[in-house]
Amino acid sequence: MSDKDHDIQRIQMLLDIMKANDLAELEIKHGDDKIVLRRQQPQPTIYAAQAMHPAAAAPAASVAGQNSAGGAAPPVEQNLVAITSPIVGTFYGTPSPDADPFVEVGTEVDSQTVVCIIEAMKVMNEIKAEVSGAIAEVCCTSGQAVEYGQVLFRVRPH
Amino acid sequence: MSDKDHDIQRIQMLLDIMKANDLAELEIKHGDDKIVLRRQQPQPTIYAAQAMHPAAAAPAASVAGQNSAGGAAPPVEQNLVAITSPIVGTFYGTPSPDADPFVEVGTEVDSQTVVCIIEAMKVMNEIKAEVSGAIAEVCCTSGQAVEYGQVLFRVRPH
Amino acid sequence: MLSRVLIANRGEIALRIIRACREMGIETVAVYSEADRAAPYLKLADEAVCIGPAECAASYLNIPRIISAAEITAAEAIHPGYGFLAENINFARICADCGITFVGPGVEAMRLLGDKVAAREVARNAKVPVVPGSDGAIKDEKEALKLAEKIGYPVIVKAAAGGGGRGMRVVHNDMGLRSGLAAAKAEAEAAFGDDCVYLEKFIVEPRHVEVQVMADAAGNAVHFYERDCSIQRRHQKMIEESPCPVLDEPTREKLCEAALRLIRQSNYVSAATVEFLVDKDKQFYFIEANTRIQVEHPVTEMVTGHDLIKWQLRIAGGETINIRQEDIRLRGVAMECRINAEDPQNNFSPCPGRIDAYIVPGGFGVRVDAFVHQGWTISPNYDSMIAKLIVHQNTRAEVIETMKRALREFVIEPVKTTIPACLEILSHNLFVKNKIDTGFVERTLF
Amino acid sequence: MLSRVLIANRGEIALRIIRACREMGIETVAVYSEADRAAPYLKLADEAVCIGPAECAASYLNIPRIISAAEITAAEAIHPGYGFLAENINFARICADCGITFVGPGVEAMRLLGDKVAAREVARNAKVPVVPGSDGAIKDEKEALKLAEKIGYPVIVKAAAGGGGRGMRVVHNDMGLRSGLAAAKAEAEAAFGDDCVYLEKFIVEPRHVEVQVMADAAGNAVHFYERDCSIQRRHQKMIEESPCPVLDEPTREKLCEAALRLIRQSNYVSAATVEFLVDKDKQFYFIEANTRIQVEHPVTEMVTGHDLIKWQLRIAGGETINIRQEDIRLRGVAMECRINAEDPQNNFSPCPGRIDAYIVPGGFGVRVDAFVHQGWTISPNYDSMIAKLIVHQNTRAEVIETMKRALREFVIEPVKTTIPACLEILSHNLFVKNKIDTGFVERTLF
Repeated sequence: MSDKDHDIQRIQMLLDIMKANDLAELEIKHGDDKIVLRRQQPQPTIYAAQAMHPAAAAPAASVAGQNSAGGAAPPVEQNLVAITSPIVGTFYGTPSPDADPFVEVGTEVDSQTVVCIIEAMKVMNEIKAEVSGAIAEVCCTSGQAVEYGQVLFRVRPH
Repeated sequence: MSDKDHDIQRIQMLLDIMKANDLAELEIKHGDDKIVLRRQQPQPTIYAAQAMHPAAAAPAASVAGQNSAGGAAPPVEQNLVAITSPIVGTFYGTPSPDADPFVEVGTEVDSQTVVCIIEAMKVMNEIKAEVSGAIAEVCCTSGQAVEYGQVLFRVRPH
Repeated sequence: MLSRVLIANRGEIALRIIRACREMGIETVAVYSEADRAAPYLKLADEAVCIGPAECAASYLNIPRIISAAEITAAEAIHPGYGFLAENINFARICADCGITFVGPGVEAMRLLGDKVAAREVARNAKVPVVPGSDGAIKDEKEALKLAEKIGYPVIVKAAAGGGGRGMRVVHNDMGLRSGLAAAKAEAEAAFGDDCVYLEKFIVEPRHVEVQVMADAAGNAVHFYERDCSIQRRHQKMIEESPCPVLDEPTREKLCEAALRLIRQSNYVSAATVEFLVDKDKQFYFIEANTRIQVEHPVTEMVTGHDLIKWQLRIAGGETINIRQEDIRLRGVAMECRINAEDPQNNFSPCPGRIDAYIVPGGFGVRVDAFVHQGWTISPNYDSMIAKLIVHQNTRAEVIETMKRALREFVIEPVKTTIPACLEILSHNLFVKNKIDTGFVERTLF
Repeated sequence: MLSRVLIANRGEIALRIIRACREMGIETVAVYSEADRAAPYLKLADEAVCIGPAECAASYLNIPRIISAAEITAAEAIHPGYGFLAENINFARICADCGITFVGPGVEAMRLLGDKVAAREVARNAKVPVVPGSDGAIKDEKEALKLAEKIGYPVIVKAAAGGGGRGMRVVHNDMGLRSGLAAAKAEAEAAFGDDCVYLEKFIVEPRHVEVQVMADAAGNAVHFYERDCSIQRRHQKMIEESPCPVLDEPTREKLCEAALRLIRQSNYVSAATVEFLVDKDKQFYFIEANTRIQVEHPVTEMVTGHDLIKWQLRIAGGETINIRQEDIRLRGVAMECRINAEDPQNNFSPCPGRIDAYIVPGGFGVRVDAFVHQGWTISPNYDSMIAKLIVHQNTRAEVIETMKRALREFVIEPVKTTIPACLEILSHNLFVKNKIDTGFVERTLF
């Protein structure tokens, strides 16, 4: 393999490293040998009117509190999959008030595992995981109101 | 295959890598050998609200017509210097109705040369070139209304 | 008084209701679909609940989700706005079953007036004139001729199973009726497999005039005069005004009294609109009632000085109407133009998209009810109305001039809007001279 | 009627005048400085002329350039708006000399009312009460005591050469006057090298109430009732309302009649405002007259239904006032908040800059007079007013609620504005209870 072909292989490897590590620039120099790689920077966020907030107005409290899809979320582990609420209602983590929870952190679930109940209009709706993995986070507490799309659990998939 | 053909092949491969990986720049150096590749950055489109036009509204006719500083100007030779109107009034290119014009295309002017008169409130104001060079364009005709900042002449400076 | 109201709607009417609630000190719960997540009016509500994805069936039309949202936020009442679930009897019934106050009429009154045949029956009982006709299938030519003689030509022969103009013909004399009847029957048989036809008086070039009414649970009812909504295109209202510029005072009084009789007859509570056709002789005929607040309600608010949404909320909270009919007066003239994201040059097809430039008109006599802003993206999921531009002036001539200057000020780019179409109508000689009817726009302009 | 008017102003009042002209079919010429080149309202004028750079002295205050602009565009008249050249007698005179109609009073009336001493003389001749006082230097203690007895305590001793509070003291009895007079004279001598002082009745916690008047060349004059402008900070009005909520009907009538007498006495033509102080006993005292349209004129427009700019233009075009005083009626209550780019948390210092987010309030009862938009940059060269938010409702309590909800809807970012300050005032117990005077804001809030 020529030196130059080798370069291409090497660059490909370096690129993988850059991507995996979100590098913007990479420079390698061996004596006279030198490789500089610079990745496209994400575009600056230009003012998005959609995102603006009427500062003078009392902000609407999201029913879902800080776990709301719209609210500011705490930093979460990457690669987790969220189980979100398909309806609006009240979250229950246990099948009955005194029972054990459907799932806890660490519980292994598959797509058919019932993870909670959401009550809407007096109807108890069983919510299934729809993903396989281990429960990494329980985001709601029993009796809490949840809105459509709200994150209920996070799952570390297999 | 020649070295140069090989280079082209190599550059093509490098370009593909750059494109596929959103690289902005790539530089390879082997002793005296060096390849630098830099990709054109797309410019972010920043929305300029200032520039918008009430389409539904009848556009205000600029008093100065199409030679207005605000209006669309025909493409002009680069490096010309504009003599603009320091006041609002009526342009006269000649000292009296039957006289020859103060200047014409090609006339050599210096900073003290009177190039026209602008009448404002019955007062005839002599306008000086304030630049040395040759008149390249006469932008107004006698009797024409001119606004502040409007281009009266263009001068090819020495 | 109500303490907490959920608004089961979106866009300008959601904002309109939030405004009224805020001014009354009533807390609000807004619901929204994912498409409306960034709507600024959500910030003005006390709570906001996401109820589903952009599709209406899974959000704004989804009764369980809306009821659930009311339950989890402890909302005492639901204001349905207009459109969506506003005239859905099932929704009103479920609200009642769940102990939630529906800001609107009771289920029974809604059923009575929501059904065209039942409403016609209510009108007759209340001695409100309806379009005269056979009220059922015509047996034979003899019966048809007799009826036509009674109600007067022209008459229209309609297929009972019909729609969209098929099996429909207007006839002007006995001879025409004889041939028209046969032809209509044949056409109806061919088109619908049913040759039943009925007969109705054909109102020539009518105006669409509707009376705004408000009634409380104690049986009080007042009207807020009428709106003229004759400027329509394919049954979509484009421009509305109040008062109707062709009514004289005695006719206006008779019309408004008729509307009140009909509302009282149906034990109605809340806001209603009673729609009439008015012919060239100023005869009016009841056509239908709308059991909700309407898009064009602001023109009535401007000429009467009464906030109709606040009246709805007060009545839903159990208050009685504490003003007398004679306290409600007409002041000047008001007009509304609907600004839709539609392209008048392309058959008014919707033009969703991002609004890059947006400047609203203002100044003397101008009211704007909108909810968009520069940077907002008009979703293709919902109706195309961007804004309602309402003008109030002392005279109709002044209204037209103020409306024209306000429309010319209105910057909405780059989406196409109905602004040029409204300007064309307002500048039309026949509109200015007030020689219009419900067919004017389609016959003359678009 | 005027056919073509040049507007010698900028910003919201330029747009306000363009709007009135468009509705009347009058052509408009806008003038602008280089800083205002991108202003959208320029597109609404029939012509627009650049008259100079951003600095006022070289553009909006430059008489030759404005007159020249009128000449080259063949404008028949000039409307000066408020501020800039609106009360410049020299400008009015030059307009007259050049055969251009000045939309405002004649030079002589402007001179009479523009000068405080002359205006006081006019008022006395018209039997309009002025603040009682010595009308010149006090000779000695004896004269001072005699005068104080006549006009009643408290009185204020002022240095004739004074200003800014120096050499000024309020005294409440003879003893206080004796010592105060001596001290004031000494202070005046020390500060200004002139120990002349004069004496005036001190109006305790007065309200600032002004009457809107309009007069034509034929000698007709009508008033449009009064505005209360007591909400001020450092003599800058912040919130104005009409009618004045403390006046009873007889006092209102006496006040408005007094203003009309003063205007008639000076052979005035066009719009004028006659300013009074009103004390706790509802006694009123003329202070000065403004010979122009005022910033706060919209509150009067809302409660009377009359477009005052159109009246100015009609009168300037030679029309006579064709309405009677009894045709002008007060309807409900109107209030205006001035939205300035100022930081209330930083001593109201101006905050020019780019507006990145801008959403104006709307809906029932809301009028906005503004000229900015999302993307506009507020120039440091001009005054900091961004918008006037005007609310019209049936009662003062409703006005306050609607104004609060409209202020909370108003999005102007990131520049700091007076919106929070206005909200604080509107929410203050004393404001709501209407227990305010011209010192309220500074004493209680800012």
